[in-house]
Amino acid sequence: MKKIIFGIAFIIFFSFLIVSAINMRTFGEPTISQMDDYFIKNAQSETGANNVVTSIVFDYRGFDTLGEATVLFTAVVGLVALFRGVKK
Amino acid sequence: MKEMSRIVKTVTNFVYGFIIVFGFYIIAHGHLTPGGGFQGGAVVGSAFALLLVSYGSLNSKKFLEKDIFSLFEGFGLILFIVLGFSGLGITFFYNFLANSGGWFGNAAVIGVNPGDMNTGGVIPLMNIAVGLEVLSAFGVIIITMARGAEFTKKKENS
Amino acid sequence: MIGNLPYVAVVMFVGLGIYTLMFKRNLIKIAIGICLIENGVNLFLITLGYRKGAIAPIYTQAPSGQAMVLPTPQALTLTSIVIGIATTALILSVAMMIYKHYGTLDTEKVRRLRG
Amino acid sequence: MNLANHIPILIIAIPLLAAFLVPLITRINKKSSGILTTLALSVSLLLTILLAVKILTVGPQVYVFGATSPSLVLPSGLKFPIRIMLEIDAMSIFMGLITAIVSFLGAVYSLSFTEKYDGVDKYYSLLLLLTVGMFGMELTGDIFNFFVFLEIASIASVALISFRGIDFGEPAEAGFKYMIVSSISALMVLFAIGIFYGQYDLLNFAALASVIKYSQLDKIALGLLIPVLAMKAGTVPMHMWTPDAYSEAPAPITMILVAASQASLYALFRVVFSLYNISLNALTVGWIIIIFGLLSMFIGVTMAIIQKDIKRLMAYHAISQTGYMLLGVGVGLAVLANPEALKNYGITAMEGGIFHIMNHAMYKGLLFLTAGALFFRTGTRDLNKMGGLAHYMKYTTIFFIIGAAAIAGLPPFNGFASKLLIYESVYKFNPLLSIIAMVVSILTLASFVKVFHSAFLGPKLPQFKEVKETPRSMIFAMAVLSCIIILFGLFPDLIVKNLVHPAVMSLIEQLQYTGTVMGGM
Repeated sequence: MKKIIFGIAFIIFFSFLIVSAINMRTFGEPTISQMDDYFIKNAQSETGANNVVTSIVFDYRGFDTLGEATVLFTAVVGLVALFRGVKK
Repeated sequence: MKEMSRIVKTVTNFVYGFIIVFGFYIIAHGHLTPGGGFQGGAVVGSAFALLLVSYGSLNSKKFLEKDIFSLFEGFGLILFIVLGFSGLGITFFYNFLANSGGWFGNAAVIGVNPGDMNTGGVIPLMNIAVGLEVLSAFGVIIITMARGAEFTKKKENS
Repeated sequence: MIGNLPYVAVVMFVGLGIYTLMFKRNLIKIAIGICLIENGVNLFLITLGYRKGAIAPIYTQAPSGQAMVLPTPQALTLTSIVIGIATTALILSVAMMIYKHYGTLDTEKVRRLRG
Repeated sequence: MNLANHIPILIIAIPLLAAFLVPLITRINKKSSGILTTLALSVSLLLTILLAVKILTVGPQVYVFGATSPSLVLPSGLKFPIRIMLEIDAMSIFMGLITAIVSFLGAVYSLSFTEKYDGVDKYYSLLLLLTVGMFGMELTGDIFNFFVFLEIASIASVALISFRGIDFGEPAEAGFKYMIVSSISALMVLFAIGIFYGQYDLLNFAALASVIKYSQLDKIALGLLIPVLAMKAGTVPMHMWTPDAYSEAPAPITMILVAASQASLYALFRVVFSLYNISLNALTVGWIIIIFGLLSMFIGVTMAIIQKDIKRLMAYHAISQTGYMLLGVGVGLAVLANPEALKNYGITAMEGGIFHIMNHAMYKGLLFLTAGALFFRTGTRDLNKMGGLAHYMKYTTIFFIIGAAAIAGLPPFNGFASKLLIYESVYKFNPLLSIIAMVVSILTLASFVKVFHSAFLGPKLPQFKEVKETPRSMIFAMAVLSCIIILFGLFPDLIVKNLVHPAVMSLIEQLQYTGTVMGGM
């Protein structure tokens, strides 16, 4: 019984994916790329970094990277908390 | 985890220094060449994984103790958030060093250029902070999970 | 249709990941399923940022005169990969804990808290 | 350099800084981690109140990261925002207030609750990180930033749920289940972000809202987001994780987890109201949410009555109360299309639903804290083993009565205020729904009378002779919660008029949300 429900849910979900894959825009041509063109044009002058991706990661979207480092820090504290009783 | 054979250990002794230096290279040149804090930290983390696998336990090399890693991790993160706070005069993550002529401050030549280390404002500092944090996070994860695997396995056959 | 081949790969990845999650009983296989979906979604993000015949958006010694690929998806995928590491590390260590207490990795026997 | 216009980021940054400092400071002296956590959370509570006053008087605030001035949204000559920004309007600060109150009281409560724990500094660090995750989810105006903070909250809560996993089996299993659920939901949210980014090349909520065309792909993105965020909020078809997670986590953490699942409920409303608003056919989506609500209400209560473990019983009640919120807001959404129906009962339904989020966080938190107090003193959660505790634990009994009366919706308490709003407005929409809601409320009262009888009344049992009242910090946390419950219960219209109504208005009027960012386009 559980298998049937899961099977139906899986098929519905898979059809979601296929429909989204089909009418997503063609692979190589981004229809709108206004934000990224701004980054490519202005990254060097505003942040001074040659690597546009790093200038996005640390300057334009720096708060994401702070959240990112916090995710890693949470995972490490969680791991240490989980195995705190282990004395090698 | 039991140790690997003699050959693997000697090769590791020889190689792990270079991997760590290469990792720091990627961290330091994050704003010029492809890479940055996370990727460089992962490379140095792979050096620790190599040591763990070949020696069976990471702290056979005395300086790789678990609480050194958690100390480094704390410092890396605090440096990163202090860099964020220091731009607070204007906004939280403001790049106050960019194009300011000071440390890491001179403006990059627009368009294709050979890449000058002294550009990028706060970005190289943040790269170093995140790189430090990621490499120590990898160290702690590897040691804790290896020791945890020992601990959980022991229960089963004891 | 050939142009959208990467999206088919994404659909395969995520579909397989969901399949392993739903029908497999071993805890480690479920962790593998999560990793599969993780890679599928990351691949999806990266394929959104490609521009035909463009180079990486880095100005150091770049061949001049070529268009550049969209940089934002690469920044998003970097974050998503590190989140993948964090979730996988935690899932595996909790699975180790369960193995320590229940002695088995099979979800049917582990599920004592029914209903 | 006045800090006044930097308040939004300080609410998130100060607990984050404290979370990084806690492991280092406890190396110096052991006892300081609890005090540092309470201090940091009290500062962010104060800042949230200040920001709430400012927002309710001035209007939505925007805080841009890294720009030359905190409110420089659109850099010169651009028509789309490029940086991450916190966009705070009445609804997000309403949720921010809940998070601030609940996490501060959780920290105070766990000052004495975790005496017997080892690794207490990791516990506090994770508690701070969970709070930061929730604040981030509620205050941000950027969808990818929302995903990152959703992930922080999920990982921190998994680590806290399986905190006692080293010596018992169940917390590890509950943590694993919660981790799978939050991984799937985070990945599907990321998939939806990919769909939005692929089409519009924008990552900002308000910019997307002003550009979205509800194409075939956007329907799929909506179809992905609603079940996934509802799963995180603990609605019925996907509620498997809630009973295990809430009963295995330490009591103060369960209280914060309730507020964390409401943060993803807020995200569901934000997606449906601010991102899609008119463009989606409100009736069908409204009815979907109503059905989710009804299922949660009914199945939650029926499962709750047969429970033996006190925290599992309360966990099932949490699911059924989430059903009330979904019902209220679902009705409001269903009539979003025709304005005159919206005016006479749609808005009151939404006010009831959103006010219920605050009330639920308060009295469910109080109930979990009393259950924690019982566990702290008697060491067991099984109702059959408990009995006659009223003799020993006077205050806890009073707090339990207040909590139980509030959840059942008895008049002087806050549960009644929001449930009344829901009953009368849902009755106008469709009488059957409000009758079901009332039946569920009676069943809730029945199950709590059972709990009260088996845990508190009855003769003095021998094995509880040396049980004495809970320590002061736990009493303080519970006392503050009951004062809030009574205060909201006695003056509901005061709270509804100037706290809940602006929140509802900010959800309904999409222009107000997009206007602050896109410059009133």
